[in-house]
Amino acid sequence: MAVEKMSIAKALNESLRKALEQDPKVLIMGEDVGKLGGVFRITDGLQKDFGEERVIDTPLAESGIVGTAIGLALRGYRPVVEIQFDGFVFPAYDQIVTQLAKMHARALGKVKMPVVVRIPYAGGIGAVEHHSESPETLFAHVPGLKVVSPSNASDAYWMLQQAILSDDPVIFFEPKRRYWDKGEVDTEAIPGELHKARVTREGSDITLAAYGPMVKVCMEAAAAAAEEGKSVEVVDLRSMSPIDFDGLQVSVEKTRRLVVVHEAPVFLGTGAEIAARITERCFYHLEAPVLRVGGFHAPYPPARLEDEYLPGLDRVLDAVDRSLAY
Amino acid sequence: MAVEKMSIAKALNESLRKALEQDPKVLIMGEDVGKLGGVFRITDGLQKDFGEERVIDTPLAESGIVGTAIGLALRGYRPVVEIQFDGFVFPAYDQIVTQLAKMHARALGKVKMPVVVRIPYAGGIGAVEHHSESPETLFAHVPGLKVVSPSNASDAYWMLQQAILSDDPVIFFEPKRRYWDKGEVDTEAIPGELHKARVTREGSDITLAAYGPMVKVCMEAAAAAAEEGKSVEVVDLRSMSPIDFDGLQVSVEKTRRLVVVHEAPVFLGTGAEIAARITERCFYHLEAPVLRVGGFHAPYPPARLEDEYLPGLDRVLDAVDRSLAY
Amino acid sequence: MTVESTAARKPRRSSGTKRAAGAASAAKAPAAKAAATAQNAEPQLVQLLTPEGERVSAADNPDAAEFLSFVEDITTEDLRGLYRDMVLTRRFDGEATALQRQGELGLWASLLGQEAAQIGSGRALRDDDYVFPTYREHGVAWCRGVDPTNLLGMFRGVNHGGWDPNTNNFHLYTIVIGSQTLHATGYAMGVAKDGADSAVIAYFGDGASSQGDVAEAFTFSAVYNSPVVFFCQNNQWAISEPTERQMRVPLYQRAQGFGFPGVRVDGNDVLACLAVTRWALARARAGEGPTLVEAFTYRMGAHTTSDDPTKYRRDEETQAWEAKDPILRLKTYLLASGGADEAFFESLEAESEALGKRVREVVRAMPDPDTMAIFENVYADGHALVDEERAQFAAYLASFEAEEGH
Amino acid sequence: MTVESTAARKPRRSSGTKRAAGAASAAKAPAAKAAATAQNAEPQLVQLLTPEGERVSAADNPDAAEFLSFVEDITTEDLRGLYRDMVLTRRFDGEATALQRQGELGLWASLLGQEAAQIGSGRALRDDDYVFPTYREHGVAWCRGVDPTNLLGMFRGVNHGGWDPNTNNFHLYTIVIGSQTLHATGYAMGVAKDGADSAVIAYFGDGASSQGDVAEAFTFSAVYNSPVVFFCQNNQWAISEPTERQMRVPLYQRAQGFGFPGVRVDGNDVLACLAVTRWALARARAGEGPTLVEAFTYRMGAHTTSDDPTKYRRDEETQAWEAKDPILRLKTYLLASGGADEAFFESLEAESEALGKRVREVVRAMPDPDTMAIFENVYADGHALVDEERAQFAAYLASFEAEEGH
Ligand SMILES: Cc1ncc(C[n+]2csc(CCOP(=O)(O)OP(=O)(O)O)c2C)c(N)n1
Ligand SMILES: Cc1ncc(C[n+]2csc(CCOP(=O)(O)OP(=O)(O)O)c2C)c(N)n1
Ligand SMILES: [Mg+2]
Ligand SMILES: [Mg+2]
Repeated sequence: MAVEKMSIAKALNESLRKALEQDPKVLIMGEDVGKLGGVFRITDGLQKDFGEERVIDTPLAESGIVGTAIGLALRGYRPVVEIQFDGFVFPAYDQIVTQLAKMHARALGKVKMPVVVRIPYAGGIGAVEHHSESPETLFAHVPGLKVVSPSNASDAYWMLQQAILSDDPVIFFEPKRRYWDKGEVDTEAIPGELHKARVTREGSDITLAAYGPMVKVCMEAAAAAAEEGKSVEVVDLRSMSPIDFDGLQVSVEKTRRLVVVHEAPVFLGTGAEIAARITERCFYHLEAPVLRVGGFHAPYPPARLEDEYLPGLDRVLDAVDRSLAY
Repeated sequence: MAVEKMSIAKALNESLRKALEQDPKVLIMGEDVGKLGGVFRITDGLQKDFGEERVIDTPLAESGIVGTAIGLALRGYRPVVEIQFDGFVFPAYDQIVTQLAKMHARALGKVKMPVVVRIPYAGGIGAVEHHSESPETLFAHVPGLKVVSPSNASDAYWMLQQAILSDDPVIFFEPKRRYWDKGEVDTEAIPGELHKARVTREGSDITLAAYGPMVKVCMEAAAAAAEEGKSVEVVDLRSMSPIDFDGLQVSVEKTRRLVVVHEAPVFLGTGAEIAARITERCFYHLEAPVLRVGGFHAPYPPARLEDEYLPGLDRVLDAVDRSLAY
Repeated sequence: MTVESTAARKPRRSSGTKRAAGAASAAKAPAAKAAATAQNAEPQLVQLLTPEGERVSAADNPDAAEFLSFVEDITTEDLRGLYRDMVLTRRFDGEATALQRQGELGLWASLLGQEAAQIGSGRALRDDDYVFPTYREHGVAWCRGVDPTNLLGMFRGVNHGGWDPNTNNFHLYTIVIGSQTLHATGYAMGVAKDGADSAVIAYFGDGASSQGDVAEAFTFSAVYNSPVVFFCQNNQWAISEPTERQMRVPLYQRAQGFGFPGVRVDGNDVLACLAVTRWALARARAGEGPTLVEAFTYRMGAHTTSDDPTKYRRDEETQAWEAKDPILRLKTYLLASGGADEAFFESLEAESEALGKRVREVVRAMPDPDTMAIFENVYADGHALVDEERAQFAAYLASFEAEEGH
Repeated sequence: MTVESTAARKPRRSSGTKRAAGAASAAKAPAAKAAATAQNAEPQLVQLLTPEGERVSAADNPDAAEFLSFVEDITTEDLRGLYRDMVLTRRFDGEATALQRQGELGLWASLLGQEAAQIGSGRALRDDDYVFPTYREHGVAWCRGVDPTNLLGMFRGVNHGGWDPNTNNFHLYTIVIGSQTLHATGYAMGVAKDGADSAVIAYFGDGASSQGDVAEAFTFSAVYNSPVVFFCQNNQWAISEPTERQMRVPLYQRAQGFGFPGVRVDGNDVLACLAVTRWALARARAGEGPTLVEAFTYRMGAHTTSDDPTKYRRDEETQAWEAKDPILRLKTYLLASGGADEAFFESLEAESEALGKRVREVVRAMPDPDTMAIFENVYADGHALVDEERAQFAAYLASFEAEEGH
């Protein structure tokens, strides 16, 4: 295969398969990743083909999963860890923040931590509590971690490849409600840089910046705005640590207006940093304050309310209008 | 006693004593809080006077400490938990984020979570790894938690009283390097609101906003700037969740410039949210972008480097100058 | 049916001989036995009613004998009551599964096969005891008097927990695996502080046993000698993972290493579950601290309605467990012993039907919450940011109404 | 001294009979014994050298007999070597304490009293084994060949870990209690995957035993049957908290509930620590999985130089443990048995002096790191934000130089 249309889920599966094939040190670890292939089937078939020594069903203990992955990395392995849902990463938080993120620095560079932590995240699937959260701030704020999130199948495939190849720990957020969205994947293309943003739609009046599940919403909003004669540029940030401020700055200097969209709560969401830094970089260019659309300062609500809670087309367009009104 | 000069450490000790006296449901829990009185002696003498049933040395397990505190709160107690150092709160992070923060909402208001988590935080004491961190973003971003930090003895005394009286979980960050700073405490005064900012020095050219250990640095910077003829207003935010944006806005609308100072890394530090929101609120008032002075995107360095790492007088004054240069 | 009378709340430990009704004075003996049991590599299973529906006598099984005293008071009427509980619980559970298929619920976690473990333990409790469930304790909720339709709110997606925990001393369902064992321990610490003689029970699964929180709960409860029963339903599976992925030796043995007894009970034997839980609760009340009960049972259905167990387990295994069905064996016994007649079963069937109907009706009528509920109960004492966002969002929503009004 | 020869790395498990040098074929027997031991409430202490300096024979103590075979090969010269290790370690430790008082170190965590536990276990290791220490394993570091002055960097505040872990297979000190037990388990999983017959040892304290991470390490290593030895130095205190705040029964018993053996050894008996660790390592190499060793010892000094133990413990307790001093008892034995003469002790004293002098000199000459080191090694592959901040900070610093240059 070279170019093939596939879902994000399938692209991730293929990417893991390729990594397992190419490097015997790559391991998959997590709850139910074996026979079941993970609750989202991202690891489907991998244990069958690569065996229990490489695709490892772990005890139900996230701290244990990440803690042993660190040990395996110290032994020269490259573990790709699956956390079953966003809300279940917290038992592993201590190992991630105090150990995984700091080991390389603590060792003055003498050891590397090539560990990928895959987390299906964000909402929109009608799930019960703890299954719809967007905790990216809680990782992006932590020095030593890298944080990324693909929005489409091609990025899913390539960004996961790059994350696994990285010698740094990467928190890999997968937009679970987009798992079944399809797109073309060129498995022989030379990918762009992992931490660079990409303009996914050009425009001149205002920039929308998003990542993961919200890119699609922003693209739809841009299309809707176009019908009203507004030219909206959409930037897929792709990486939340580092954030490609250079790339974003180019867009904002052109459009002079920016709205950042994410599912995570606005308060101290990644949009806060983007607003602060872009304002500093583009102070004399901005016609309006950077606006943010995101979750409220409230626990992710029960499923029947999530459509209202989640930033949707209307809320994004409302922010576009408010920005343009300045 | 009514007005007395005491250290922040003593004020916290007195405040805990008063809470234990006034409400038999108040409990103190933590590692070494009993006979030792805590590694910083904040609970000194309390077990002796209130017994082992009220001042409880716990097993060495932070998740267990917070998890059992939640259970005690469900039984009607008001636990005040001590985490020994900032860097050791992470094993408890899951219980704090998924349980403590959400229990009230999960129960549709039927249960309350009057738990205070005291954390000696931030640097400047020449300590080894994990003993100097400022993780406030990781709590302030989480809906359901309240986050505060006193900067002086009077606030230490009263804010802790108010935190213990609150029916919500409060993360109470204590500026450990200021523990021995003295100030007057009026134990009979009627305190201001817990989550309101306070102008600690009036000025007209620029506002410095800080909390906890950085208020003192900002006050010194303001004094130094005054000698150069610059009139600096200092706002002690006191609360990181919620942040008193109304209060801060008043100051910024007057001075038209703002620099936020904290020890935590700048990237997604509380300054990011403050910059984003104040810019939105004061877009037409600001003469300069909101600037931020804080930690770097790097693990807290070894002690011999902390003086360079920590925002000090010079770095604050540099930011003041940069802001005024716009 | 009152398997256990609700004793008034009395100061705890004021008398070492105080015992709950029905809890004979043998609390010490089984503890010793349990410890002895825990030392064998081959697990001993406390069983009082065989899969064939025969009651085990002291002569048959000296191990069981020690626990028999805890169900001496159980009358035939009580047995019919336990049977009824199991049947209605299963019916409710089946109804919920059906409602999920019909799109009325987003998800359901079935207890199919675990009725005896839940009803047996649930009926051992006094009203003043406190329960910390996982997300699967529908049978225990039933015993506590929680209206079963209240359980459905979170699975429908209208709330995260639809009952007041303090009304029935039944805490909200906890989804983060293992967390509630610490809450139970803390609650039990509070019970002890209050000098009450209530006990606390924490439910958890075989998978949960791997979580650090559960070990910490064992440590805290052991160190503070807290009146808590750790009740593990070992249903053999944690989603797709068999118990061998969680442990190398039977779980009940773990307790001993923390300094308290552990017992393995036939989790499909409602009588044995009742007896063993009563014993464990009696220990708690008597100030003897925590106990671990491992109810050896089986998850007959999928993990949840989202799960497909054919991916990871063999039909034969499930079929083998069908022969150990908890309801069937009690029915066999009741029929053989003349403890119940056809009329009983028929009227129970009618009661089941009525319950099913009510559940359907209540669920279908369950309204979606008001949008602004997003902002409710985030804080008890309010929060400026929530107020600000609530007002902004209300204004935003109103702007559409205004437009539509045009 | 080579207590244990360094075997070449060989594929693991290729032969069930493969044993490390000095590890007799009795690996199985003590395991059974340990399990049996674990069942007694009264802990059995494996002791091969009494506090009075007498060697325990198989006749004296059948329990100890099983472990004696693991030190059959130990010569008098080896014993002198162990003695030397302990003396030099103590001297280094004392020197570090003094340096802290002089302001050269910010903090020091003394191992005083724990020399036998550390040297005994440390000398049981092969070069290809891997060690995961806490922050107090200065004696183990010594055995691994880590230059002791390297340990001082983090306590002086010039780094967070001053050695390359892979040079001596000695991981960095870990301060967050219990975390390293999981790293050790993961590392051991990797060793097994590689088919190597190396083993891994994880050190931790009595306080650490309460952390969930340690329980998870037990679970993972049991489930994957990983070649890891959990070596707990139970020094009776976790800062101010006695072991009763952490556990209700002796810790070594905990292992059994996770499905592997646990043994309590006299932690002040270097020979017993050597034997028991060798036994546990042999189990690991033979594919028998994890073992818990509880070395029963005592923290003679303060928790760290910041601590004041008079606030919480009685002098009498400390004095009682002085009588069990690990160094003294070996000296008594060496003297009584003619294993060492005055010349040996004198030359060792001179060696100690030299070590102390070198440590002082190296520490005092230890330079502060360059300011820009703040930005080094945050990432292996770089990070745009770090680059940006580094450049900004450099420019900021340069602005002063520019001004000063004026
Ligand atoms: C901390 C955490 N990790 C993962 C999950 C996802 N999850 C939900 S149920 C489950 C299996 C639980 O197994 P067990 O404890 O045996 O209980 P059972 O479902 O069999 O009743 C898992 C992995 C979770 N809810 N919480
Ligand atoms: C997670 C965590 N919590 C708290 C601390 C603070 N602390 C450092 S050492 C210590 C006591 C450790 O006791 P133990 O495990 O017995 O080891 P010892 O110091 O006796 O060698 C504590 C509480 C820490 N380092 N990490
Ligand atoms: Mg299960
Ligand atoms: Mg200790």
